[in-house]
Amino acid sequence: MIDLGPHALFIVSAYCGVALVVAALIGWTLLDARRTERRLADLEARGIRRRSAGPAA
Amino acid sequence: MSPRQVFPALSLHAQALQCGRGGTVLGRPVDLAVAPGTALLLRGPNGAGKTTLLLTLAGVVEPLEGNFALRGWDPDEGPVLHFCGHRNAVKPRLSVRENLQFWAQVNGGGGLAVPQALEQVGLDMLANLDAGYLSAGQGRRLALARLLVSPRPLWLLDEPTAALDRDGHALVGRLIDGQLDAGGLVIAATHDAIALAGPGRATTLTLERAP
Amino acid sequence: MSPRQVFPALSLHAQALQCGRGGTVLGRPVDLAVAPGTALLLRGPNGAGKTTLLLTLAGVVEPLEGNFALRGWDPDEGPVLHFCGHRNAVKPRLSVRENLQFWAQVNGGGGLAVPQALEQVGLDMLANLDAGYLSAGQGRRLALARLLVSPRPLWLLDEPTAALDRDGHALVGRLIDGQLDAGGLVIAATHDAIALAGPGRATTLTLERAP
Amino acid sequence: MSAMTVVSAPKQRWWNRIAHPGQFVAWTRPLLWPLVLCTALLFAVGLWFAFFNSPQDYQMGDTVRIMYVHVPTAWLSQFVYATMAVSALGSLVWRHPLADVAMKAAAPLGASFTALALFTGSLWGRPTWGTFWEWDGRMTSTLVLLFIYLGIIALWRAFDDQLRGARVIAVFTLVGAVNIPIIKFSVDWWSTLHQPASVFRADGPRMPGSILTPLFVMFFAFTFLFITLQLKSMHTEIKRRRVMSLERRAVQGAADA
Amino acid sequence: MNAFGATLARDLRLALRGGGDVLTLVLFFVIVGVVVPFAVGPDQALLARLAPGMIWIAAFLSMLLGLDRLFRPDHEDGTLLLLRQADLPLPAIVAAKLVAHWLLAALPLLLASPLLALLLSMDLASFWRTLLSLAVGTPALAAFGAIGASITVGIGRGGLLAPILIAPLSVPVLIFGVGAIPAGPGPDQSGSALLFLAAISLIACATAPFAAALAINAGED
Amino acid sequence: MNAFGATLARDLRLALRGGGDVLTLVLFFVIVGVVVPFAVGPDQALLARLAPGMIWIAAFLSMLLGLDRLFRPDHEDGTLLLLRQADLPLPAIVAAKLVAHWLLAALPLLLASPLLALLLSMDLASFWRTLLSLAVGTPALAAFGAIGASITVGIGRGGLLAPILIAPLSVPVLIFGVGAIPAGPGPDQSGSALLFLAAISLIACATAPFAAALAINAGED
Ligand code: HEM
Ligand SMILES: Nc1ncnc2c1ncn2[C@@H]1O[C@H](COP(=O)(O)OP(=O)(O)OP(=O)(O)O)[C@@H](O)[C@H]1O
Ligand SMILES: Nc1ncnc2c1ncn2[C@@H]1O[C@H](COP(=O)(O)OP(=O)(O)OP(=O)(O)O)[C@@H](O)[C@H]1O
Ligand SMILES: [Mg+2]
Ligand SMILES: [Mg+2]
Repeated sequence: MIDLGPHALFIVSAYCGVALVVAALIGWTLLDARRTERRLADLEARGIRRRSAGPAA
Repeated sequence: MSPRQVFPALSLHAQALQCGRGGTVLGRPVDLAVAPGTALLLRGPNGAGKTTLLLTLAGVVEPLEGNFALRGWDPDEGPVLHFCGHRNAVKPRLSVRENLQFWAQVNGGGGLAVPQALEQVGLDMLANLDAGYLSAGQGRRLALARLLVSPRPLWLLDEPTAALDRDGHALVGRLIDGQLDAGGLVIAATHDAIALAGPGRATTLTLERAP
Repeated sequence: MSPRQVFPALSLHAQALQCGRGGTVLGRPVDLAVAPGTALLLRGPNGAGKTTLLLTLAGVVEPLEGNFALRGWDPDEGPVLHFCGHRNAVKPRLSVRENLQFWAQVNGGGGLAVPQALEQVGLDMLANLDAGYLSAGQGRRLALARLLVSPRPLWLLDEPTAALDRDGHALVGRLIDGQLDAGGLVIAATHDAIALAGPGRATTLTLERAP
Repeated sequence: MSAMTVVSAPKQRWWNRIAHPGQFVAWTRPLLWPLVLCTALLFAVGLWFAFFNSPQDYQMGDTVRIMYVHVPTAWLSQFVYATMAVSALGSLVWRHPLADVAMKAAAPLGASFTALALFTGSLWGRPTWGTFWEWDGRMTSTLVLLFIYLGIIALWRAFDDQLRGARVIAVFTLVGAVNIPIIKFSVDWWSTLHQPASVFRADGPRMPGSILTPLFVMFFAFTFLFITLQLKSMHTEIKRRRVMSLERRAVQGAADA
Repeated sequence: MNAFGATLARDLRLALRGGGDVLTLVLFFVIVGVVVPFAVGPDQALLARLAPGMIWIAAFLSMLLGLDRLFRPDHEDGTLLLLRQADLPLPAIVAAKLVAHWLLAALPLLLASPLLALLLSMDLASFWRTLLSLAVGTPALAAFGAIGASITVGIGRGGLLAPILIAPLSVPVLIFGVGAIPAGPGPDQSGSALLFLAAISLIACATAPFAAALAINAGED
Repeated sequence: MNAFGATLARDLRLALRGGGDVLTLVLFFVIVGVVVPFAVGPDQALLARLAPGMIWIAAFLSMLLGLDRLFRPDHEDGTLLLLRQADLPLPAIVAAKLVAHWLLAALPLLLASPLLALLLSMDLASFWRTLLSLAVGTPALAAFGAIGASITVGIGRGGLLAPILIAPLSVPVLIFGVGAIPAGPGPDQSGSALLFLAAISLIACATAPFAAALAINAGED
């Protein structure tokens, strides 16, 4: 790693903060996707379909 | 009352109109055809979607599927309908007369004068009372008076007889008869019997709860 | 349902009770005597003072003249009555179940459990729905469910059948019958017919508008 | 038939079939992995440049390296809003469900990037200007932008009928879009009035290439990150709507049973 | 009287009969003037320098306070639903309500501002200037407020949301409003600020009724 | 859960539902802090000096904003009428609502105040002092607000009375609240101001539920 000079703390915390937020953003996006997919699968497993998909109600 | 044609011949048609709230489908699709001078009574259990159907016809709620059209009315002529819902739109702090006057001005008037309309619904003695003091039935009567001060061809009434006494039930019958005589259309959701002048004036549509 | 005495024998008596609003006298003075296990139905035209009489009995409006008393109830035992008025006291944003649960906790519970009460009034399927979405009749049913979760000897009902469908009318009859069976008292203002189990269970008092 | 108005449920027209939510998910799903790879690659290259292959600034020293995260996030904070505004237009004029979805998915992303721009900016400000926060025009207007984003997010959460909500929020987004330039302008004008414009600013064009390269790479990296996340969130949102309507049907189905 | 006038008259009448609302706003406005000297200390010169800003803040916040009353009562008792079927197009009705809102929420502040100026030891010249800038700028605040109120009216849980949405959008009004009051030495740009303020007010008032009507039609039921 | 807890929980739940309102309250408070520099100008020293007053005004305003929701919605949908027949005496229910009001309208402000302190360049010492004075003083504001709200509801159309009654009570709270924050040079009387503030809060919170219940019971329905 190169020497970041006297303000290393600021630089490192800036990059760390960005990394943290980006990671949280990605994590949240994936988590949300996973959760929604699970709920969808759950519902379909229970035999609930959309009108057009299922036999006429 | 003898029939007198006042409104242009107007009819309401709906094909496979599916109503719903917030994406929730309510009941089955309905087909409607309401001819000039006739009434349609909506019936059905609580939560069947009567209010929702009326709101859809009023253009407030979007239909989920299907469509409806009002034949014989040019949108440029101005608003075509009166909606009379569960909420009376009566302002406390204004007197009964001021309330009605406001609606006469905002809806364009052209019908009965305010004092006459109040007399019709039996509120003439209370014209100067603060409308916030009205009893439930009196508030309803004031809401009905609004229909009289500005004539419009289509009335959408949601439980017009709610909170009314026996006399009030007869009043609603008379008001609807008057509107039909003038060639107007009435669509009313109701749990009570509404007695109209002729037997063939009204058809009934019973909504069911979702299948 | 077989009669089973649950409440202490309680009766309501009023002598020359003159009700009024804001100093305005409404109708004539009334004398009341409601025995345990019986209902009193208030009838009369809009604005006759039915709601005012109920509010007077609930202790909210002060009588102008005369007095009334509840015999057989010690005020220290806590509140004696349920009031069910024109307004449903249903909170949007809380689910149907949460609404009822709140009232069970605040009024002390001791009656039906919340799910059972909801089933009684036909709302069990909507328990998780935001109560703000209820239709007019469904909201009324929720208000009636409140009477079931905390038993109280005296019910003051103001147009309990308002906005209810045919099924709902029967429900109100059943609820009142249950309360009378338990030895309670019911005073209900209504414009509709209410069918009770026995013919002698209810007396009717017709209020007139002020002369 | 003389005059009549037909009110009907919104129809899917032929030309927006590829933008039909279901179709959209189907044809954009294969794009996701390439986008992820692209983003990762760009970040790797960009970070390498940023730390190992770029010089110190003659005036700011190593703190110039903050720029490689600051400027891209600041740019995205505005770009995302523009995306939202275009979607809002689509949602109001064409009533397209996909526009609603895009609008909703972008809001939290935009808010995050704006927060990051503020965060990195104030960390940069401390060594260069000596304070974390200065009521400077750019900083201030970015802060205001953050509040607008948060307001939009709060609105989305407050509406539970998402269809109804979408059009209302679209109105607000567009009002905001018109207003943001005014805010920017007014804030610039305001701070120059009260305090001398003495703060140092590196002008883009005058930057040496050795700084520009990592800046551009990082810039594309963040933009691709946004596109990837936006696409994924849109897929999720489309699925969520399906879930919600199915759940409602489930409740109704139970009601008959 | 036509529909526009009727709506305007009704809103005014309702507010004046209820009484409290107008007074609350004025009281809040004046309270700001009472509290600030305590925070700043008895330094008259400083107070006078702060005064324009404080008056604008007070006006800004008071107008946020009254926002919820613009459409919500009408929504809750069903009036708004019927107004959508009125003879007059909804934007015109919104415009009438906007005028009423200004008369009820801003005009009293203008009338009360001499009191505030006194409390904050303002001199006469800058008081007049403040009054002018308030008169020119408050319509924009009212217009933005109407947009915020219309957006939140359909939300059952929306009460506090409108101020949040509107406050960031109103920042330029505040900046130009304060800028339109000449502040001591230095080059005087207050004239151009006043012009900008007037432009914002004009544009906001011209478009707000349409935006608000759009939001009401889309969100209310 | 008993009736007190149920009422408290219900009020909190109603306010927090959907998640939007926590964010909303905090945002509102912060926005007030953000808006002040626009009015006053970006002079850090001046801002720091104004900060305590501004924070108190922001707190007062937020609490005023929430006041209308204390009893009015319950009154309008008939809940308040039924609460008068509850198992719990009305003053206890009012007390529960008062606690909920403080938790919803004041606590978020305490939590958000560091942000505001940062934006207004406050130093650490006076920030702590501000936090303390807010914590001690806001209960009094909530209590006086509850009295005012109950009177408004009880009288029905008597909105006029509430602000008149509340203003003379709340202004001292604001003044002592600001006074409890040591302000630069001069003799420091902040200690005694804090004591006064605590005394006002105690008395107000002890009596407000009874006064408010009385006012509600006096209302006809
Ligand atoms: C919280 C503080 C700050 C905020 C909110 C902020 C915000 C912004 C914004 C909105 C842009 C424009 C991006 C674009 O559209 O291209 C920008 C660019 C830039 N900022 Fe910042 N900034 C902050 C602090 C700083 C500091 C402390 C410095 C350096 C000393 C700095 C240096 C730059 C540079 C070099 C650019 C790109 C060149 C240009 O567009 O002029 N910023 N910043
Ligand atoms: N946002 C929503 N999500 C889910 N269900 C909803 C929503 N809004 C309303 N509903 C449901 O839709 C139905 C509304 O029906 P509507 O008000 O049209 O009934 P109605 O026939 O008028 O009944 P009533 O006779 O009681 O007035 C109710 O069952 C209600 O629970
Ligand atoms: N403050 C007041 N001053 C004068 N009259 C009043 C006041 N408050 C109510 N009233 C009148 O008192 C009567 C109230 O009657 P109440 O509400 O008890 O009627 P009701 O029998 O319940 O009627 P409904 O069947 O319509 O519900 C109405 O005629 C109303 O106009
Ligand atoms: Mg209905
Ligand atoms: Mg009644």
